[in-house]
Amino acid sequence: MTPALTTSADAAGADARGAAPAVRISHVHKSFGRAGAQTHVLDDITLDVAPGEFVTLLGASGCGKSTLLNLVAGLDRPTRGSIEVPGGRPALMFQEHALFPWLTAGRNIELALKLAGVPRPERRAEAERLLELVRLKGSYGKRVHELSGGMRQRVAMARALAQGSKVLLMDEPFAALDAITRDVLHDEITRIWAERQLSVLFVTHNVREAVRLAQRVVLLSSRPGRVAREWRIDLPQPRRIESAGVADLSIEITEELRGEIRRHGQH
Amino acid sequence: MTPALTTSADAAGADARGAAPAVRISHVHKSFGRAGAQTHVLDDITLDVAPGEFVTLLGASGCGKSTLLNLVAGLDRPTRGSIEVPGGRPALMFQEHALFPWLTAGRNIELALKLAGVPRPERRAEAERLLELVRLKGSYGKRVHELSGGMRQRVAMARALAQGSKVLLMDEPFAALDAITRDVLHDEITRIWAERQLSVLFVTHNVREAVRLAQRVVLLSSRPGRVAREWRIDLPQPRRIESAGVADLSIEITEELRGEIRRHGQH
Amino acid sequence: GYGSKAEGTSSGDANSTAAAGSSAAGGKLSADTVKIGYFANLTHGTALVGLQEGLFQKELDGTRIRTQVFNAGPAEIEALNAGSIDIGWIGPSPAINGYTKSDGKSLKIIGGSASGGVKLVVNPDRISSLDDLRGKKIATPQLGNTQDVALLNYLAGKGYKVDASSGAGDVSVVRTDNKVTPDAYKQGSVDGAWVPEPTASKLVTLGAKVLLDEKDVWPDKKFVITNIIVSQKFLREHSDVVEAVLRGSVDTNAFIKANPDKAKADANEAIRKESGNALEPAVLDPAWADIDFLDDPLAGTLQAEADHAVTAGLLKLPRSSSAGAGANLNGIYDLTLLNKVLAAKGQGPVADAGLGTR
Amino acid sequence: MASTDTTPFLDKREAAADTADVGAGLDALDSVSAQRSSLGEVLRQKALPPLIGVLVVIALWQGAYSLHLTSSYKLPSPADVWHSAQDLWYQGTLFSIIWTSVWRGLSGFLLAVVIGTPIGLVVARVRPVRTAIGPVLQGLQSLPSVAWVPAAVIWLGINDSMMYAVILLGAVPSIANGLVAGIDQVPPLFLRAGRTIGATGLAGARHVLIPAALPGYLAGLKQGWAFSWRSLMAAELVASSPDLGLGLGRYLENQREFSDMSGVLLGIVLILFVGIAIELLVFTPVERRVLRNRGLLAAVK
Amino acid sequence: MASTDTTPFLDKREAAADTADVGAGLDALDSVSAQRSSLGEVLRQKALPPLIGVLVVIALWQGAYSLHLTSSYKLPSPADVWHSAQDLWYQGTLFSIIWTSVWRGLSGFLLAVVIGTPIGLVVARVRPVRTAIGPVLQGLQSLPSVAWVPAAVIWLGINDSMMYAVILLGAVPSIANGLVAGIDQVPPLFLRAGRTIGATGLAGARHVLIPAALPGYLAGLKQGWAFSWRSLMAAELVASSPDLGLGLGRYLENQREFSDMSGVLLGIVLILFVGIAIELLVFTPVERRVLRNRGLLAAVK
Ligand SMILES: Nc1ncnc2c1ncn2[C@@H]1O[C@H](COP(=O)(O)OP(=O)(O)OP(=O)(O)O)[C@@H](O)[C@H]1O
Ligand SMILES: Nc1ncnc2c1ncn2[C@@H]1O[C@H](COP(=O)(O)OP(=O)(O)OP(=O)(O)O)[C@@H](O)[C@H]1O
Ligand SMILES: [Mg+2]
Ligand SMILES: [Mg+2]
Repeated sequence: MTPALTTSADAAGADARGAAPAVRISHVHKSFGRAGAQTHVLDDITLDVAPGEFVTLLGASGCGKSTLLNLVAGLDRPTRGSIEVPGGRPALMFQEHALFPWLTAGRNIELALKLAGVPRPERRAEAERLLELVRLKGSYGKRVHELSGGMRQRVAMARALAQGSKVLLMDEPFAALDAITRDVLHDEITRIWAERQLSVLFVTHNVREAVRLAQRVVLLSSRPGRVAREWRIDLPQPRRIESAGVADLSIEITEELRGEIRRHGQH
Repeated sequence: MTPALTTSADAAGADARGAAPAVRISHVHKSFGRAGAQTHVLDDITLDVAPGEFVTLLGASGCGKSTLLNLVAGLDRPTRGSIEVPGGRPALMFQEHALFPWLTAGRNIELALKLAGVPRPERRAEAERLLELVRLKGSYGKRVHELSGGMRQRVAMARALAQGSKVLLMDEPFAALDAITRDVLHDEITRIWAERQLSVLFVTHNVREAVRLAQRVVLLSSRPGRVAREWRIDLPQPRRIESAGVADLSIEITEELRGEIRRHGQH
Repeated sequence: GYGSKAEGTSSGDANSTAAAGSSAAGGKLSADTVKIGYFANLTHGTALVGLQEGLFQKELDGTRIRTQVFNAGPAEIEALNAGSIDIGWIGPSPAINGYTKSDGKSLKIIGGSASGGVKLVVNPDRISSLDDLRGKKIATPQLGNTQDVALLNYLAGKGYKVDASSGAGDVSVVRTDNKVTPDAYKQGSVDGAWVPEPTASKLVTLGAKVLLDEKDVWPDKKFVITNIIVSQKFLREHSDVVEAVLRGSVDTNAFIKANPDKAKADANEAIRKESGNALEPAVLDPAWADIDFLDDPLAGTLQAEADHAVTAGLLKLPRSSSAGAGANLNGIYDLTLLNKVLAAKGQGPVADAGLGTR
Repeated sequence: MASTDTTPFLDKREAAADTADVGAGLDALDSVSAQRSSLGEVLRQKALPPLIGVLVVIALWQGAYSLHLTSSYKLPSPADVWHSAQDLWYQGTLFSIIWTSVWRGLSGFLLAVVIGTPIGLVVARVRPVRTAIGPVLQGLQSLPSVAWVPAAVIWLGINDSMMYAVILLGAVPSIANGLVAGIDQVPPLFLRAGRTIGATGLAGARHVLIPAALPGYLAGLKQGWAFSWRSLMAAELVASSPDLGLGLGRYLENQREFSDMSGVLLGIVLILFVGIAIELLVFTPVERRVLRNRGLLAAVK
Repeated sequence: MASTDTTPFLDKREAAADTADVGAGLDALDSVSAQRSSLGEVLRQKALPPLIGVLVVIALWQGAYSLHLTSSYKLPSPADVWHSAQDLWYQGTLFSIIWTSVWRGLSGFLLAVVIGTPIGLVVARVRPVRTAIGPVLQGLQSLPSVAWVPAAVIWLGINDSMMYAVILLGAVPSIANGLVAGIDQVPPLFLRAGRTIGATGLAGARHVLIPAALPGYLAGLKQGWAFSWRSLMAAELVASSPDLGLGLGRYLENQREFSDMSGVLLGIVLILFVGIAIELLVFTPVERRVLRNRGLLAAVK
């Protein structure tokens, strides 16, 4: 165990000891639709993210992960329960890239920088730096429709990072990336997380990715979404996605996920 | 080796022996942008898909996979070279779901059925069947914005299947799915492919998925995209994504991909 | 080249401004400017000729004239109510409406300007005599305007039944804008028209025939077609200016009588300046000849017209004065200034038919 | 920190960031994701605001009148206008006046839709046609209807076909332009998706192009209705004939001719009333359905 | 099978599937993804079609005239109209007539944009305001400008402010409605993305809402311009005064009064010409830029 890991593992238990968590989700329910035909999507979710903690969310397709992230970002209100983000507006990277098509890749990032209060002269350089970080050096002037799917995801990630927020919510950020690019970005995100002491809530379908990155993996069940199980990952960072430790835990979690899905029936 | 595999392996070599391939891509070049500032995306791609063959395309993010699929689907014209699809309009499943937001999930599928000439009375039942196939029984009446990311992908897949085309082009169809759902759909797509004798050109970033599904894996290099290497997969179907055979070949291919990316430099 | 046929000193307003500048040294009346409204139309000949000849400016001395040209009575009344004009030449119908609808507060008729100039012209192929009107379509300029009321009254006198508000009946009364009437006539949508000049003469050039001159249905062959009105506020505050304008008007009418051809040319020139086109002689000559320019407002005919309108149900009495029968136009005239001017010229006074200032 | 959601935190920061009140107001309303509500609630939310709007206008008007801001013949009181309306009511002409115009306007509008839609489709999708007649369409749109009236009368006479010609010349370009604008905004992804599933040619127009362009097309239709209605008013001003009946535009002009300001105001109010009624009865429901079905209504809430 | 692309295959099937020729035409044009082209090419593609359009219209017109389809006072020849234009040219009033109207129209339009934009923003985003005045805006839009003229004249007199009042009453609702329609079509994802990066309140309007709604807003602006121009023409009809100058609407009306058909046609042609010139010089380039930047132009090609 590295010292860093110990610290954040402590932080993860912070709420029990009274320190303020970075994100506090308590007894959150969420349903959609009108009174008669409601879909209950989230059911009594209670989950804290400690300051500086990296939490990954796993769950079957349609179990409510994106919904939960939207709630935390304040884009929607829980039907019941409360969500607190004391550190201010979290940065959210959407599952769909959500880049503004009327701006170039670089300008999308600069807009986030501007709204985060970065003074004008620094913005351009900072945007270029962020683009290089996501391996898109030279794509500053490209329009959104000129980018490939994976490139859009990476620009969106750069934009999320540009906000300089302490809390980072990411919804399947690496789904459209090839293995190699993804590995590189895993390293980058781990580095940035440690450097900036970010609190991260990260949704993915890739169980190995979840284990590779997280200090804690949370598995949601489906219909309605509940916290099914949590794992604290004590493997030392930097980890490798192919390493045996990651693989073993991944198999365990996948089994659990399979069990969850089986339990909740098909549709 | 199963008999089916042998057949399609034969078919894969069909062009050499004069039989018509399902898709013939010969010496295709594609560049974007105006005369001065062109980006060369594809460079002299030659690739055939034999009737009944399942080919997966791998390559770094932004290497031109989606561009190639668009060309085959006839949505864009190659700058040079020719593409032939003698069997008629291929079904294309886009990287972005591309469902029509003014129709429900079920109606999206029914529209494809209608345009494929399925008579009205059968459409509804057929649409329900396809939805069940992608594990979305009961989502017939949902609007696109009411579906989760993974659900949209699955509806889009159902829509592509509804076209009843002999040639199926799929662009990262399972990127937003959890491991378990994806495994189920792997089985389904393999079954349908065998049943309907489809010719499939399938883009993915998941190397294991590529090996799990394909008879042939094609690796594209980046900038410009060229066919870097091909693998014929002779493992018997049905395969399991966790199986050792798949894992071994995946590691080999990943290494090659890594090499490709290294060779072509960063941006 | 561009502008090679532009006029030397350009338009009349520039003229009048220049004139005002040069005579600014002279004695001034109580107002710096007087805003005069009229139509670029032959029935407003007094205003056209008087302005063209500078006869108003002469009387007004240092007071500047600003002109405003309208093409419809209601707009002119609205402008008068808004204070955009002070004095205007206008037909009897809008004057009556403006007066009654404001409960007698907005305007006064201070003089007459023209009589006559209205004819019933018809398509000779379809109507050959006054007895052929049944079932035909006759155009008038506007529901409830002077010509419309006159036609309805005439038809009623001949025993035809026509519903005044819709125009349906033994004779169809089609209300069309004067500008469109020739088009409608050419197209065959109307068989005749009871219209003022120059539309009547215009229709004649298109092959129509004059069936009746409205003069013939009036005693003395006279009826008012144009009045001079003033906003009551302006009349109160600047009666000297109003008087000067009236002097100009009387002079102009005298000038027209003395030099009919010069006056006709002046009027046509004024129309050309205002709208860019002059009337062709075929329209101008008969039209001009049919209009009498006189100072007498022919108050009796105004009352008669109003009564016809009330009979036809096209004029309602203002709510406040709906006491008696007949149109109550009491106080619409204020002819004191006109009579003063006429007296100064040694002419007899004109009558207000009992409709003078109370 | 016992808030039930995150908004308070956000709001504080936002308010600090840009102090404009309007902004804050806009924003506060952004974040409300209203729940579906009961009938009483719906009535209160939908019927009350317009009613209040109307009452406020009438109150201001009455106030201006009572304070004698100007003479009563320039600004009659609401009661005067009401009396004018009563007169029409007792004469039994109120509905026939409204109906004459509404019927003509609506049928002209529908005709314009039938003609304008294919024109819009072709202009939007066929490049040479677009360069050739796109600007002409826009030019036609900015040509006042009255300009057509003499030509229409000469060619068609004073009758209903003249009125329809003027309506069509006003509304068709507007509807076509609206459709063009709507189509221009369709994400190409939908068109490509349509083509791959075989929606090409007319099937493509029907199943993909028009539904995808629907929100913009609807906006065009609304403007087209406005143009139809306005053109009709212009046409009615020019001529009235027993065959044509008395419409609203004619009524307004007659009142104007009589310098009857309360009649003029009644005419304005009636025309406004018809415009608003058509909006509320025809366009608003269609629009809400279209937007809700596409999940775009969130933006309005 | 030596084709350079897949289109021939597809076309055959499509043609079989729906036999409509228009459809096939639409479709064939769908699939052409034109390459950027040289200046000569551009001129040929952009300048030629409108020119041909104009020439065809003139040829038809001359043909109708020469065949004596109708009497020449109903339909003057193009040459007659040309002579009228020459008259204006030699009198040196041509440009001043056009300029008087264009200047007034443009400045009124800009004012309308400045006023209409915030109204549109608020109506689109604030629910109660929308229910309260949304329908009123639409109603106002369908109120013919001429209806305002009496009121505007009485309140403001005959001067430029009356003209501007009439223009604003015509154009502001149209622009506001265009913006509302544009905003309604903005995918909520963009708004949410904007909010998460901190673009809320006015910053949100400026950086997200307006740019996202731009294509629809532009369509609204085009319609707003049409309304401005038409309202101006209506206002010019009412009265002329040396202070107001002679504008196109007035010119047209004067020609009408004289039943001078070639003058009327010249007026129509000039008004059309201005409409088209504004479209080509102002809106088309802006629109193309906006669409191209968003990758929407593919739809047009
Ligand atoms: N606006 C909405 N209206 C109705 N139902 C909705 C809405 N948004 C989401 N849902 C439903 O909520 C459930 C959860 O959706 P969500 O997008 O949160 O899933 P997810 O866990 O992110 O799935 P995925 O991994 O596929 O992205 C789904 O069943 C979806 O149908
Ligand atoms: N319309 C366009 N204009 C300019 N460049 C384009 C356009 N479309 C694609 N490109 C460029 O072509 C390259 C290949 O894009 P493509 O979408 O085919 O990649 P991809 O292999 O599908 O990547 P990913 O796996 O990230 O989806 C990218 O560099 C992209 O920037
Ligand atoms: Mg999701
Ligand atoms: Mg791609």
